[in-house]
Amino acid sequence: MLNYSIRRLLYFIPTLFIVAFMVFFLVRLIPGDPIQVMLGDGANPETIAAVREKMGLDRPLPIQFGIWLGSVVKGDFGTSIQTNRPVLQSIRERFPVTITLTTLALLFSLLLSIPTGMLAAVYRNTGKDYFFMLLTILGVSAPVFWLGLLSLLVFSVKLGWFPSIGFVPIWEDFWTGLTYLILPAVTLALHMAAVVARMTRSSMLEVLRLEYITHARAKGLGEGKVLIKHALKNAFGPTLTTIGIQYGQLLGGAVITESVFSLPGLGRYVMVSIHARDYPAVQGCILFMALIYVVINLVVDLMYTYFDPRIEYN
Amino acid sequence: MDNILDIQDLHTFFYTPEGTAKAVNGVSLSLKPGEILGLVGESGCGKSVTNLSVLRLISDPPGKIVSGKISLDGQDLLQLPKRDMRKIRGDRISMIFQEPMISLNPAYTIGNQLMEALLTHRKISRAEAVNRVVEMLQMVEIPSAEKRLKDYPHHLSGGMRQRVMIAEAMLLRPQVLLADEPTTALDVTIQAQVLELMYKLTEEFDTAIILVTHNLGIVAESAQRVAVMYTGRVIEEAPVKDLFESPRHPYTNGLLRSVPVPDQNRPAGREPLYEIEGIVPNLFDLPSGCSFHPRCSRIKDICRHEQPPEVEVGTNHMARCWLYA
Amino acid sequence: MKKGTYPVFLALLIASVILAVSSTPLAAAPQRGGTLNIGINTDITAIDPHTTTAAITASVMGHVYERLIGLGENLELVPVLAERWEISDDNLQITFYLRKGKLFHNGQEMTADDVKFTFDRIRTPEIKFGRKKDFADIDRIEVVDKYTVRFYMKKSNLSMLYSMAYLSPLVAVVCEDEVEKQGEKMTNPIGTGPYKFVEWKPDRHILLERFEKYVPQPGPKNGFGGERVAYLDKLKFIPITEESAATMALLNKEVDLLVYVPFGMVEQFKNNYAKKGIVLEEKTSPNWGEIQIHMQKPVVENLKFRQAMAYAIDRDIVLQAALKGHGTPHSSWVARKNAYYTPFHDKWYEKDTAKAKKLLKEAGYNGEEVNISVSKKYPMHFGIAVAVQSELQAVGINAKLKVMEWANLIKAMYGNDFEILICSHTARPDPVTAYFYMKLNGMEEKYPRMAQIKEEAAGTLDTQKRIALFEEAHQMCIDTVPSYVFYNQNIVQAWQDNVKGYTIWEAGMQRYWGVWKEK
Amino acid sequence: MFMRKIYKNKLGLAGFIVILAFAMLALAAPWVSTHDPLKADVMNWKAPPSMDHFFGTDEYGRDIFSRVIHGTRISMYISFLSVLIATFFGVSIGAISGFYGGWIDNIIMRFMDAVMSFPAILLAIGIMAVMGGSIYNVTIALGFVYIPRFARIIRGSALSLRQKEFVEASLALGSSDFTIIFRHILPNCMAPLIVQITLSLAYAILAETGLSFLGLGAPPPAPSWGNILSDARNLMLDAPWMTVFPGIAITMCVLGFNLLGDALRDILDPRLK
Repeated sequence: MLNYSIRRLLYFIPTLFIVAFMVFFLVRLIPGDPIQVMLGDGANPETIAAVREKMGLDRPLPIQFGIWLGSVVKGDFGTSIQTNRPVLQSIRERFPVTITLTTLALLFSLLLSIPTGMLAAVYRNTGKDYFFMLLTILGVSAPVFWLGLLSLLVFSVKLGWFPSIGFVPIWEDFWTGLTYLILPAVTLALHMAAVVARMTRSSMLEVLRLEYITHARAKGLGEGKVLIKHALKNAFGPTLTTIGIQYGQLLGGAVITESVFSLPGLGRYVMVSIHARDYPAVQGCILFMALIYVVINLVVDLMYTYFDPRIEYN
Repeated sequence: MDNILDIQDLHTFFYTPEGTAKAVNGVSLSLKPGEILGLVGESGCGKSVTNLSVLRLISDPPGKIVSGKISLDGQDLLQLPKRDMRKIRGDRISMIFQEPMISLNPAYTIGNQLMEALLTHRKISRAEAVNRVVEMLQMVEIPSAEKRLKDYPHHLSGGMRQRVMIAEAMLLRPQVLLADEPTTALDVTIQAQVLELMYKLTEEFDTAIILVTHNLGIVAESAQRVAVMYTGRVIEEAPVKDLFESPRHPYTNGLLRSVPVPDQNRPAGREPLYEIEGIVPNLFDLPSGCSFHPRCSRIKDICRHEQPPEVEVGTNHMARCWLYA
Repeated sequence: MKKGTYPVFLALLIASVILAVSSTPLAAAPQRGGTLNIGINTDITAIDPHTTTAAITASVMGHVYERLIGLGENLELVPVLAERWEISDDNLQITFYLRKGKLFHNGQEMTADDVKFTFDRIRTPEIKFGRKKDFADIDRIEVVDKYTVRFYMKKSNLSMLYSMAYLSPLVAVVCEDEVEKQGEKMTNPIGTGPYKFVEWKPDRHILLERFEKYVPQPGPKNGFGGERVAYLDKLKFIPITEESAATMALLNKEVDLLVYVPFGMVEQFKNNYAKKGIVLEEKTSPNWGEIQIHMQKPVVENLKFRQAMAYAIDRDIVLQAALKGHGTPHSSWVARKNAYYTPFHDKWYEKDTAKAKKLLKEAGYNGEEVNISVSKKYPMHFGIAVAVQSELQAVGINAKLKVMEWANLIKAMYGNDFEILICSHTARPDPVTAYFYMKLNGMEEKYPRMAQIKEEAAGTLDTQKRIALFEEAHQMCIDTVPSYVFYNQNIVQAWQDNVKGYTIWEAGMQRYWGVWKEK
Repeated sequence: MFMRKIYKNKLGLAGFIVILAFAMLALAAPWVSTHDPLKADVMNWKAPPSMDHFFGTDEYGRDIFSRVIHGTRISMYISFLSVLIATFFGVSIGAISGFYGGWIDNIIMRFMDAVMSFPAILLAIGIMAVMGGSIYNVTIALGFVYIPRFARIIRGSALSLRQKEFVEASLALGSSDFTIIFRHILPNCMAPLIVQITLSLAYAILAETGLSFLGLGAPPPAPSWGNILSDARNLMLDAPWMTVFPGIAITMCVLGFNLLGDALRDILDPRLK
């Protein structure tokens, strides 16, 4: 197992290198001058040149890439041009917000999608199936920010159940923190839930036809046990892969959700940094988000073996 | 002795967009304790569906047991509430599946799956369950049984897996064992061993078996009685010896003639194996009258229009054919 | 907004101002305590005030730091940390006499060394101070004694005083020891203001706390000057990017005050939210919106074409599209509220479609495409663009919108890469800094007199001389149409009715001294 | 047979009809719309729905109904063209990768992995920031982002099909690689491909709205659905109609694609038979 994990990790190194390469050059291709944006009106060319030099922005791109990659490997993501703070510090502050938001969204979406997907499969092609699937697909069909604003309007302003803005870390005050996160997490979760529900439905359908399910029933097991223990665990493998891939959607969705719900996460930071052409911040953030995504998928790969022990690691 | 299992006039249909498939269309069978009944026929003739009907495992939709009666020790299974039916499955009636490769859940260990039925039906501790499972695995001659408990199905060979299946089926000492082609997927050498094992266990526990197979050799060796099915009906039923020696129904006759017999030593120029002409008819569109008539070599006019009745053609020997009516 | 509605609007405005003013003395005595939650529309960008030009940083940090001299209510220069200042006859020596006993939040007394350090710091290349060139004429700074500091100038530049007092970037007097200690990456800003810095959780909040040892200076509250009393225990600034979410937060009483009410929502606030105990205030600021017309690009370089443009546009339409009417039409770079404003600055073109078409013909215009560069960062910019485009199209000018990101617009603006560009500016107390933009559209190159006017005005603080110069500048603008100024923009803010003592300052900076929350 | 199955799948049929309706609307936009979608009438802003303006007017007095109708065109254009780009490149790359295998496959797939490592919308944001806002660029950015998904599907099928007898036989008979890819491999991936296409069409429409919200979509005043909705959101408390109608249009259309995609999956996926 350990061996396998290490090999998977090594396998990700070239991918990560390409990711870093893409991040760097993509960001540098963005037109606009960070120094100009930062200094605004009164900046004279000499000031701009001095700041550029200080930031190392005057060197050839490949050299800048080398320097950046070298320090990133050492855990130094550079200093934000705009705030003059270490990018890693900003990431460290914001990462927990995004990760709690997305994890909570993941949780909500699984709570929503697995049962619906399962029931839809069991009641395949009946009214119940249609109802469940329509319900989840509706969630994926509306634009996130609109859904977010509507839910704020209804649940926060009209009903007063949740606060409309702000953030309290759940590790500081769990229940209060949760009230700030529920609306954004549910909004974010809806998108993923639909996809996962569909995947669960189709892999359940596939599994339910298999002989070991009949076998399990022939043993006299209750239908619940047959569905959950025997069918779901097997159906979960493909679903899990989808979840891994969908996690990227969550991270992407966080960019929007965090703006709508005023959450101080990575997504909002990325957008602010892109608009300010804050190269080190954008590079650091996107690389970090890609890294999270890759790690999540690695975890998913490893978890897969639990659901499908046939995958051998040799 | 009373019948342990009695199937009367069972009809199981499948309702699909293409039409209604009458997979089992009036089957009656009975089984005495400890008896082995061979159920033979070409694929698609309704053997497996009959078995699944006994356990009420026909998936609904599209399948449905339309009518009939299935009594286990005098109790009508089709009238039982679902919950009581579940108590019978795996306990009083168990089943062995055709493909050991796909009938075990790949996601759980052998031990886990073996103990499941035991823990569901018997109030015993885990430790005790483990003991009984190990004991049973030893009985089916699985080496180092204890270690195997932690193995996943994919760690075992096909033969081993089928032994596990048999062990599981016999673990609760069922009154009836439904064995659906239990050896088809196995190598010939293993086949014999596995069958031997089944007989040994039935003798020990007095379990009755419905042995579904298309392999007449196996039936000849092991069953006491044989029922031949064709398009959802039993067309001939007889003690094994009678059937093999004097098959009455043209279909049975054909079946038997299509089996190579090794001791007939005809080196060159030997007569080619018999082949029943035509194909098994489409279940959605059965021929009128006797459904075998388009392929029958001894067809009479009435065969085209009317169903043949059951005819007593010998002691305990029944055939559905106009030849004898 | 049509001409007719404008007086009504003005009346409303006056009424609201009177209301705001009259309510203050009537209210009960100020109460100490409580936290004021303030919804701001964007987060501060840095806590080191010298390193950013973002107005929001200056506004928030304006409670933590103080300037040497500041702007008063009417954008005049007022003393803050400097009690008074003297200018030598040749304008080359400026001496500041500091207030005694001013304490930094770390307990240290503010002295001339700190002032010298501050102005040396913003002039070093290492510090990304945005308006270095405004201080480029300083030769050296001398600490005369503990409370006296003297600036020696290379040449006469009294505009520099306005730059010191300027709203943003905040030329904060910082504590030398503290900055040396914390290094270049400031983490704990130490100032002399009525509030001290507690924490900045980016995109979550900035928290300030009353500085108990703050001694307010005498005199009535006046802009950044006068008496500054901190009644509130804490100030919590909460950045909310989504406008609707910000309004909802106010309705939910999650914020006490909203510094930016979208213009489109004003009626809704007045008609419905007022019943829920939300107070709305609206004041015309010296901020303005305009288009820059490049004088050296094809088509627009033709004076007749530019004049045709000026005749083609109805500024009321622009005002409506950009601000939903919440502004005052205005034509000049010298704002109505400016000390150097005279009615002369109201002179401008009136819409005249026939004249516009005639001029176009004379200019030999043949339907060439003219691009209007605009960013979507500020909704009002886009509003101007929509209105200007439709007005220009109406007289037959083939105007196209070129919508780009803010960063790209800035680049185009400074990179001579536009034909018509839409921008807006915050208050420029010193019009010299406003006319700076004439450098960007080729005006100065084509009409060098503009540069001379700026130079001359920078060299004097004599009001009459300056007024004459700026009138000349405006006449040049009328003659050459390097830009089209549309309006002075209103500032609209709203708060819960238990927030007392707050009033909008037209300069656009928020001030929470003298503000309290009724329990 | 196929149409009958679609017909039997009620939700799928509903989706199909919705898509058909939107497609027709897109084609007929200039005739259906009642006003010029770009014509500003700033004095008549924020007008509620009426007989003259079915969906009311927006903050610049533009007719929302006409904008939504024309938006159908833009959104359909972006969605179909971006999926076409993704399909074309994804299929080619996937087929080459899976068919040739070896180091070609390795390099291509590492690259695809890298692209997949970015949350799709984030990558699209980056590309938009580089290329600047225009309808074409939105199309290209979204197309690029979705390439790996298609490549993976095709590659998987190509890899397994390559071992199949009929492909080997075809190879032995001297068919060109190109012929084999197009005659044998592609037809065998049609089912997952079609499903992926319909679902991507839905994604693309939503992604466009997301980009507009972030200020990196098609540049205004183009009446793309994303623009209409995200421009109106700041006035949603005051003038709900500004968001409700475009919001419903987007949701309906995406729902249509999703329902159709799901139905196709049920119908085409042989494993679910």
